[in-house]
Amino acid sequence: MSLINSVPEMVLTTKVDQLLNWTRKSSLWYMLFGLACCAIEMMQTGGPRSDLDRFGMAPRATPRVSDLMIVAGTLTLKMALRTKVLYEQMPDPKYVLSMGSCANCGGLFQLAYSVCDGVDKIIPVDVYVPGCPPRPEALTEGLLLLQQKMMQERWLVKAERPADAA
Amino acid sequence: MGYVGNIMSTMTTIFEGMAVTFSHFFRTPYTIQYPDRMPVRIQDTLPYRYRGFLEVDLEICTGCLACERACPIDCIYIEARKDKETKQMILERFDIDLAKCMYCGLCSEPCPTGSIHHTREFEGADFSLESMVRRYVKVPVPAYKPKKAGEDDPAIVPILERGMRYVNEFATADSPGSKVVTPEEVDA
Amino acid sequence: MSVEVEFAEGGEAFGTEEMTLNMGPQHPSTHGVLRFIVKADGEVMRAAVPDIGYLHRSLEKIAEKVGWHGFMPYTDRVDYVAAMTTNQAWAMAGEALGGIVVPRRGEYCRIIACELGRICSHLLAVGAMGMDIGAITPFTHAIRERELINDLLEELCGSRLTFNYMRIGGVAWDLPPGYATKVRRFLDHFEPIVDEFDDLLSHNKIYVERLANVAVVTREMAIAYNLVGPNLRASGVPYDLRKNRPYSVYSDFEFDVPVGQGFHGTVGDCWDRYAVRIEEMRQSARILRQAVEGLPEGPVIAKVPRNFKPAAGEFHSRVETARGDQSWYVVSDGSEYPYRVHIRTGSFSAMSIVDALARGLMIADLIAVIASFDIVAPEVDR
Amino acid sequence: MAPVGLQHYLLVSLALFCLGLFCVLTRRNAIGVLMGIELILNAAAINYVAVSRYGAGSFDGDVYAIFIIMLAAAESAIGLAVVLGIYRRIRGVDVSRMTSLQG
Amino acid sequence: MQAFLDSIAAGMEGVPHWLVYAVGMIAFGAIVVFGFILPVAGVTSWVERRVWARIQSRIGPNRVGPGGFLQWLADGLKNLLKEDVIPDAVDQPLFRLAPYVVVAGFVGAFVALPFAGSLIIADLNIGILYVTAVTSLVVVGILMAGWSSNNKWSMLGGIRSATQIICYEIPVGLSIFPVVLLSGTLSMQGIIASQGWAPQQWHMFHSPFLFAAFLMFFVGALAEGNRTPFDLPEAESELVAGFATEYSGMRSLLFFLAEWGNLYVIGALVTTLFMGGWQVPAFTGNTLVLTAAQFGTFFLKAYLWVFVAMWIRATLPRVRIDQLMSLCWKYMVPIGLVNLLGTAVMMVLVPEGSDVVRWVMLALALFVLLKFGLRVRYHLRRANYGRMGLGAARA
Amino acid sequence: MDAAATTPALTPADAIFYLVAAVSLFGALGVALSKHIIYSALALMVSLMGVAGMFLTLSADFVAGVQLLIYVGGVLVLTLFAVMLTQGIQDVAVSNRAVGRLAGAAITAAVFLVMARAVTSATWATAKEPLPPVYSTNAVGDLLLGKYVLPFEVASIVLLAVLVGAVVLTRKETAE
Amino acid sequence: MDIQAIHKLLHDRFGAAVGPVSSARLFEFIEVAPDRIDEVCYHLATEPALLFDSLSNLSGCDYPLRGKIQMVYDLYSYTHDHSLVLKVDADRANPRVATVERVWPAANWHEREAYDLLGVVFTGHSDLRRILLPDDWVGHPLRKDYVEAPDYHGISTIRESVLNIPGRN
Amino acid sequence: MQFDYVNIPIFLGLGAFLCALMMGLGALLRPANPERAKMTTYECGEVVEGNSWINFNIRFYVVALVFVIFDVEVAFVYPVVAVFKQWVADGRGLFALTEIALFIAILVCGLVYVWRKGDLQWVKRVANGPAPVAPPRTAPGGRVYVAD
Ligand code: SF4
Ligand code: SF4
Ligand code: SF4
Repeated sequence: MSLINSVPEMVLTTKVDQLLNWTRKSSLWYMLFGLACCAIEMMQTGGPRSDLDRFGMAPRATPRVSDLMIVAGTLTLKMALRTKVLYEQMPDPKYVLSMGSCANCGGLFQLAYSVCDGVDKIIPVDVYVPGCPPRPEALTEGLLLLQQKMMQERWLVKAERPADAA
Repeated sequence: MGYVGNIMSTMTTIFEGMAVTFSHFFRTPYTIQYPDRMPVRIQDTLPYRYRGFLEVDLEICTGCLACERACPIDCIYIEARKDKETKQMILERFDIDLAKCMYCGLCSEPCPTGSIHHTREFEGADFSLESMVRRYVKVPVPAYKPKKAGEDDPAIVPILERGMRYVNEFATADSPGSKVVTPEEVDA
Repeated sequence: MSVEVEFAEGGEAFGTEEMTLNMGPQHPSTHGVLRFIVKADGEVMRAAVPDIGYLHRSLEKIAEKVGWHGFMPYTDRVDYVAAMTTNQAWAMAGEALGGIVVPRRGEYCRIIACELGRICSHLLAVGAMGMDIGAITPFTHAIRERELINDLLEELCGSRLTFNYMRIGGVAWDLPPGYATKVRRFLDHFEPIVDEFDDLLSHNKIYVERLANVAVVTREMAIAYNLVGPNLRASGVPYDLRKNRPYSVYSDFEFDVPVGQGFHGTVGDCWDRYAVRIEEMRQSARILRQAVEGLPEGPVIAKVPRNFKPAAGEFHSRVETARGDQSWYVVSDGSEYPYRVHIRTGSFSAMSIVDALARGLMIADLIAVIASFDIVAPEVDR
Repeated sequence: MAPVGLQHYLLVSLALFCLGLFCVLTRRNAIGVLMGIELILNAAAINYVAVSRYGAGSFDGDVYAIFIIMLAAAESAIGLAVVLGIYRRIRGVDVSRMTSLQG
Repeated sequence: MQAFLDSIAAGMEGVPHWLVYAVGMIAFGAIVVFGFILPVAGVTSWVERRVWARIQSRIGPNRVGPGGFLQWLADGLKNLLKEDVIPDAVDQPLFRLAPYVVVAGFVGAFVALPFAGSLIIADLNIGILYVTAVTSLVVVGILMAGWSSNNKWSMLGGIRSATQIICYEIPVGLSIFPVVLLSGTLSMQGIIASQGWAPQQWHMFHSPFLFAAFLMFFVGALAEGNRTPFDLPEAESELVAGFATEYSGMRSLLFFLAEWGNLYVIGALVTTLFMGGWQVPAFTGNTLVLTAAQFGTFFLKAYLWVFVAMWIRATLPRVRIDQLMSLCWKYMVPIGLVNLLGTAVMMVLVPEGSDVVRWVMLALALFVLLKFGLRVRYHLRRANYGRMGLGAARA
Repeated sequence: MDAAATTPALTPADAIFYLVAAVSLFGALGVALSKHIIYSALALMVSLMGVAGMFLTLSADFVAGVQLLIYVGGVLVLTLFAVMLTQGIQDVAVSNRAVGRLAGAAITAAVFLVMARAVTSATWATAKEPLPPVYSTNAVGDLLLGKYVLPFEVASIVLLAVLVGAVVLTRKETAE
Repeated sequence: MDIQAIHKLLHDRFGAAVGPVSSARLFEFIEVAPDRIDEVCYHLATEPALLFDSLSNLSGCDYPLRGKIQMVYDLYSYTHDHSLVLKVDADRANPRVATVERVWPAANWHEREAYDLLGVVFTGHSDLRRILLPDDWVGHPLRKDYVEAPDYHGISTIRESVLNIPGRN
Repeated sequence: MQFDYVNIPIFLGLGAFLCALMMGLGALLRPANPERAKMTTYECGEVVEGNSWINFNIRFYVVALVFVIFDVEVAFVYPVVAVFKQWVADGRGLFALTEIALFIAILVCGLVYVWRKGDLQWVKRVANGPAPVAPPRTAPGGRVYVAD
């Protein structure tokens, strides 16, 4: 018995939705999913200089407890299949942030025979962050953008999740 | 190391380590509170050579396609045609795919006027890839033609100066190494 | 089956079944996307078979498509932890084939950049090692210091990670004003930090217990498996390209080649590999100081045509990267595209030894072994 | 209903004992049997304590109970060791094949 | 608390006493569980992240609520809203049941934990024995979780964790004995009462044996709580998330709740056994003020150890399982036995304990603290990146 | 709580007794009947805690504590280890089980009836009221050091024997 | 010991299997017959005077015009601090080279890589599987005539440029 | 006294209730769309090989065994140490001390025994063992050609 998307639009429900979104966005746990060079920048983003922990974003080891998959790096065809599995093992609501040219569209490795150009071929992507690699601040900006997006979502109210790319 | 020796060394080394970590409570945290809680915009703290997003000053683009050729992965696309009567280069398209670009700077190196150059801008996250294609030519514009006597158009001069300064940053075989301050010199 | 009895008391005899664990490709510990198929009996590993190629980006093929200058940015991605040295390897190949002489100042710029990169890489290595052993703080401290180096390199070449700083014939940018002073200031700050690392982590009893005498690589084994760089030196072989066959201008500089002493255990154990890296950071600092002191004047890049066509020929270009002797086999057919590029990296050979080492160790040790070899996925897969 | 007295305790412990017995009789695998035995021992312990409370009014029962618990622990330790040993040999714990204990 | 309820019951005519008692007990219990355990566990998680952050020269959660204080609330709610994945391969009933057992086990410990002189749910005669016994529920829960997940990481993690907890029950028990010897009772309040408010009256400083026992107890308790350097079950670098690997959303958070709450239990036990508990000098006759003061004292003392646990976790690497075992059996158990006998002998020789020893011990402790301070100063002097500050290389 | 205060119908103390008795019997039933060995192990836990409760109602709190400590914390965990570490230990296909369920039930029922008869008919020295709640730990301690000092020491020897024996058993298995 | 001397030693021992010392402009090398390479390497590795104890690089290169796939062995001796380059020409249609895995364990993975990317079969190799590419991959990418498969497990390997450039890549 | 102990079940109950409450609240608000893929077992993105309910290494069990024995010992010592103070006060401390000492001594024998026999060792060889060596050079010959 769940209230999701089953309550008529009301001031109250809107408020509740905002609360839910607020909690979701304020504790965004991302899965450790460094693939290539961008992974280094992802680490540095978690590191002291630009500290993701400030926003309550913490790295998690397993997909089971993570809300966000930061695809940081080159997605080879060999890896792509695993990536799909991992994404599917994340519990809803889940988001994907594509970091760096490789993850966006293959970038400089579009010339390669073994690289899956673009993670969006495998799984729905919520936010793209350009750069090669995006510097930590750029990644932070992308995450903040994702937070904005999350704030738009409706849960209780009868409405489609904008995030429902799947 | 004996039984007691083990215990002692464990104690002492852990003691030392704890001292190190504890001392960090008295050191200022290293975090830059991007984006909102910063004294200055981070872009302004970046070095001049920082290879952020590409930018093109159409005013001084000669349409020589050197950049397009230099790019290893074809993420620049330029359409320029020669106007029959005016013998004038017309730039009709100048697109750069920032989602594909690898920010290597190979394109801005050969640019004669420094029209195409890296900015210190890096905030471009978005929900779609299409929005990351920068299309600089809105309406076809005539390409820039360098003048023998040097530039005089007051509207162009500052842009060209900026461009040339950017180009001059790149080291060339004949650029003297004396640009560098010698070790003895203290930096300002 | 004698092995079982030798390893785990009462493995086979007690009808213990082996448990097949997939460590990776997505696994917090494995640096990048490595995968180990671990056959474990309880906590003890019977085998840990590496399965690589999850980051195979076909760089060698791309080189044949993008041309001599165009491949330079790709070399950054071969070893993204310390990209400068890979830049240099490629540049040296081009110069050797094209018969180009790099100006002296250019060489100095390269060395400054490379040694900064080396420190950068070793920092990550030791930090990650602490992380894998369970100490979370050293890693972040290492990251913190990396940030400073990143700033330096960023100012030098405009990028934090994928530098694309070098060009065939020299470097793309001269040192910016006041750089020497900044480097010196950084070193003054950095060298004590290394000592702090020692106090915080290196000699910590638990840490030592975890690493000393674990996964000992004898001199012979290291050579047979062609381990290179710090991993080789940790096994007591004082071989460093910068000393033994000096390229660039390394012959100008005073520095020692640290080798494994077996300080806490046996020569060639994990702790030695760690300690060698710590010491190498100090040595790099020494080199840097000398380099910024004796910086010659003059141009930093030689004249190289934009469409560069070296004469046909082959060359083995070898540089000492942070992960050791990296050997590039480059074939030119006189066209503006390289005919063939093959990269043999340190991580590749290090990875191939893991299986032989892991038998009989515990699962926790596997992590230590990977970390101690400082394996970086793209170097293995390329 | 009469206030709870000694008999209630005895009945409960008896019930426990019987359930344990049932276990021992019908369980197919030795570990189940061991559990049954533990139930029985518990019943005994309850008896001791109850009797010494209501009867002698002393604490000797507690001591006995503790000794019983001690014995139960020992018994299960040894028992399990044996069971494991056998299982590892004949891939299955089954009292009806205990004969393989000799040999 | 009984007295309090007695008075109420006496006041209420007509209402059967047992009803009053039942309601009263449940009410008190609810207050403790929801008014104390939940917030403390939650806030602990936030404090922990802040402490780590500072040690790692970061800032830590500071955006959610004032100074990030509400971070724990956000985390909790978020996990409440997470989908609850129960994989196909698992053994459903056990998988669902495991968190309940673990949380129940750890909440149960609070029955015997004192908060202040007159604030304790129930001063059980076997208080300390009970607390050590009830943790075994946690073991069972963890085993259930690890086994039922039918995942190799969970299995390894569960078994590791269980082995570790049970093994360290022995040293912990052994290091409790000297205290029991001194106070001649198992009841928490009794133990506290047998010490004084002044440091030299604490059991900790009674004799070298007691001090060793104190260290051992703390270490052992860390191991029982699966804390660094003994956090093998959640060794992220080896076993992905230990026995909780397959647990998602709220269920996994419940395990963490138990872990964080457990920290406080550890602190409270150390305080009770070795640091004079809630004892304060009777500076006022007002019972209310006095109780408040006692509560404050106890909480601060307990939280000091929570802090130390976080600090240790940020400092130390993780031991290997065989080292864990040999540490337990080859170092702590023998030393524990020696402590026990030594204390007993000392009691036979000097039944009242000697003040000289107490003062010497106290002095030694202070000296170690001083030394520590000097080392900290040394490290600060030697390398302080604060001098480099932002963009040192940018200048 | 004194029984006088409330109606003779069911004093709280009695209620508690029935409760714990129910719990322990329920658990025991689970042990006897549940299919999977792990479930019976957990049922055993419930039952053991119920028994501990009964010890409490008998104001033998120390015994209850020990019950919790050793049984739940020790024996049960040991059993769980054995079951979890050796899979398939419970589902062994054997034809001839010791006794059929029905037979077993019959025998048990018979035993129960006979003994229950005995219990109920016999007159027990229930004249004495249960002792006032006292501090049972110390009492037990005194007994162990005084009256039962010999068994106390013997116990340690037994433990020693068990330890060595069990370890040797397991090692014998491993050695072969 | 310089390459001439080494060549002499080898030639005396293996005769025709060892070609002359030829030059690749920047270094000189000795050519060896593909089916004798293992013996030659074994000799090089064990002969006290030579003692090439490490195989520092093993590369391969495809020459479709010459119909050859060339393996390049870069040897180094830590004991004598001298190095040597051997080359082996394998027939492109059916490239078979004897394995040197039992001489230098390091060769194991190098040969697997060469097999994976170039399709050179190393006879006698203990487990000759693909190493970098997934096992179900088709073709050997580093061959000059390799054509990319349009898709892999339903993932298309082509991505049209967002620049929708008419008539270009 | 029973009053005190009644709190224990109440607290256990409350603990369980806490979980139930959380899960219940969650059930109202959380999305639930189970897909087959989501319900697969996590193994670093790989397809799971084999069941994890297998015959585990006995080593863990042996440790648990030793534990149980010492657990019993602890249980025995508790009451004795509890009264020790009293006995000392009554001047019978020496006797009690001897008893305890004897009890412990006997068990220490057990500890020493298992220690010496290496049952507390986790594995016989984890470190300090002979370092692994590279496979010996074998002269070529006896060619095995792989089929293609
Ligand atoms: S986007 Fe650039 S930096 Fe990131 S992984 Fe790809 S190549 Fe590396
Ligand atoms: S920066 Fe590099 S990739 Fe980007 S457009 Fe310029 S040349 Fe192309
Ligand atoms: S940007 Fe520069 S290089 Fe590109 S076309 Fe214009 S002038 Fe030529």
